[in-house]
Amino acid sequence: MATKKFMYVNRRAPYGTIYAWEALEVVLIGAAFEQDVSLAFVDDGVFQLMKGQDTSGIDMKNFSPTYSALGDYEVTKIYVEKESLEERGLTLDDLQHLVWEDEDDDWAEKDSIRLVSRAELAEVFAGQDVMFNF
Amino acid sequence: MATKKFMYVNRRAPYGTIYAWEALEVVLIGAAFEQDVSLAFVDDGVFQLMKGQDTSGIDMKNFSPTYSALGDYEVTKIYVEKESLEERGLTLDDLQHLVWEDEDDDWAEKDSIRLVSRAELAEVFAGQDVMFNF
Amino acid sequence: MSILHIVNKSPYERNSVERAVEYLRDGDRLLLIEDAVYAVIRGGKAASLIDGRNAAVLGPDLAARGIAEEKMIDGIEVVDYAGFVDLVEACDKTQSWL
Amino acid sequence: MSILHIVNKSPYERNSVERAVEYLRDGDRLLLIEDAVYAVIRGGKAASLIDGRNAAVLGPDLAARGIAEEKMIDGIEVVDYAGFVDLVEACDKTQSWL
Amino acid sequence: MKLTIQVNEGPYQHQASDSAYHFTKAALEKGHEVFRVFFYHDGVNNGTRLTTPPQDDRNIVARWSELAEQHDLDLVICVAAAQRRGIVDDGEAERNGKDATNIAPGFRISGLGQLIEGGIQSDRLVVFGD
Amino acid sequence: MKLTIQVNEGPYQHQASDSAYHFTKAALEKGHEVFRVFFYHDGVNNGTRLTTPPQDDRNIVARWSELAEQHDLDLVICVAAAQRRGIVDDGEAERNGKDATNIAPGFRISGLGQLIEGGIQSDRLVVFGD
Repeated sequence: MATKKFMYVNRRAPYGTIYAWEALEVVLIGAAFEQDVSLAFVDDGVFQLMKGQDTSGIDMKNFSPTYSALGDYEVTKIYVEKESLEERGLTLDDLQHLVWEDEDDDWAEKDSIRLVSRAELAEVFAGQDVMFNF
Repeated sequence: MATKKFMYVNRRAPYGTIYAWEALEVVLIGAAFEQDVSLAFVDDGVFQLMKGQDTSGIDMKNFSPTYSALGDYEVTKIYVEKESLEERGLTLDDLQHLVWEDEDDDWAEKDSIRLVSRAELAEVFAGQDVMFNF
Repeated sequence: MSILHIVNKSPYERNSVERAVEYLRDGDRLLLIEDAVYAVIRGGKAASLIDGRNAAVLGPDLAARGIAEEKMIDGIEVVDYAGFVDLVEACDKTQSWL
Repeated sequence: MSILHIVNKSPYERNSVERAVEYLRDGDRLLLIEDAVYAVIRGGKAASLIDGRNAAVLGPDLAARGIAEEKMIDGIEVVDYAGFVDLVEACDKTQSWL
Repeated sequence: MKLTIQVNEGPYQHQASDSAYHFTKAALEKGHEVFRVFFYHDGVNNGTRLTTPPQDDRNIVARWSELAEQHDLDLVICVAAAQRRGIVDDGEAERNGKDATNIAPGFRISGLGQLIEGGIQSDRLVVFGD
Repeated sequence: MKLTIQVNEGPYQHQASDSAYHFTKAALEKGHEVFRVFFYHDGVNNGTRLTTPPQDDRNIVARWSELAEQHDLDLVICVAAAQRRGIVDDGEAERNGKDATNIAPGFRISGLGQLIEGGIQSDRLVVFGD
């Protein structure tokens, strides 16, 4: 069976609800299936990637370091919607710097995050086979 | 112990979630406790009172007739927020006509619904002892 | 490849109808179910979001909420659950704006 | 009688911060917890909703979400859970904008 | 067409499970194949046999069980989500030292890979949630 | 001050139960009286002993049970909401013909009147939900 293009769409903030974390669990498990995987962070989903999360005061598991492991799982296409970021007063500097190592390019470290406009992301969506929503 | 002023605040549409129905169950049980009870319908809560609800196609219990029984439970102060109604393209004619019978006035039938502005309802809230939220 | 955009939340409470419409491309369809059906009420502020977008709405959810046909804006296709299935088949994939 | 208005939803997803602020009267307080704390981010569109309204925000929820003090608009009181309890005591009642 | 259905919310609180049920039933009646119904997040709570809904209301859990029996449906509850929420079958009870089970007939507990497989094997994935 | 706390959502899916727990704990530490914690809607799912959360995460149900034991807290689960969602104690199991129970230590199932009473008897009602 041919490889499918999987898009995981993340539109929720972390911690207030569990969707962000349980969505990430699907991505990690899904990585073993060797499909063509992308993640999109839209609306409050962009908050998932905020730097400096410290959950000790609410006694919940801080799962934000897991995003930086996505590169090791060969999840290297991470789309962040520009309009959502700007509306929230954020820039890419507020988000974690996610990278992956390209084995076809002498293990050069490359950026995983692709800052795209709403219109561009809609076009990316159009090219997918399956959309996952949480 | 003195009677308390209870305000039940309804801000959710019916059927999409159960909050509207389970809130109404609290009001019905609470009626036996002889407190000074009011209900407020704000935001999507105004949709709870829409006329002509027919749930046969979604196989859920149609609880909208229960609102018309509130008068019999001596729940006679039902505040509907004007701004919420207008924003949704509705008028009082779209809502059920809720009434109660005034035993101090020869059982005259009186309107239960009080159409109030946001500012007026804020003032009503200020006069309450306990706010119930669902 | 075409997308069936499914929205189930009231446009007066959340931003999902608005966002789904912004992601709608030529050939895509928009389906309003559950509390999202409130978007079709004529004279409601949210109606402008979906007006002219060839939206479909789930009839059983409309009826449950007491929204009669004459309360609706024009140009909305009313479907039942079988029609929902047909829309899923007609588009290449679905995107639920939860 | 004064009200502590408690909001727990992101102002970018739902209308509850906006509505709570509209119901805020002299002597009332506004407390942002859980995902509502995103309203305090300087430069965010929602910040104007709460600017100058003497809002309080739950510190543990801020920290969890990575919102450092320098990212916040001015005039926001940061409280811990004990401070949350104090606010409940200081007001005559609470209203949770769920 | 071959379908996988995902349900993200529990019974009664949200309409998601109702909508998913009516959609699934309509798809089956039209002769489509339902590869799997995957219950994730609070959706796992659809699989408890301990509910006793009011007499005048629908029985959401029993309705899924009956549909599964009639059409040989594969109703899969995510194990990780189920452990957090307390949905337990015999195997889980033994593994985690629980003194009772609550899983309803027709449901089985399995891993997240079952959802991914649904995405790969099916023509459409349709998600119902909050 | 005397407090009643209402919890409208289940464990893990929403932060409501976490926030309610930390608030309740802080109130007790300050010497306030907690008249009752009332679990309504999906909040009743906080009262199942069948959960097995991951080792590196908090155990929401056990945390409530422990707080109840330490402070003699009254943790009340609404019976009508519990019947819809499948939270069962011995009495409910017998009444509704269920073959298992899942209620956690320190919780009891009772009627909605317990919430109303909380509103009457307490100085403040604080509601945590979605």
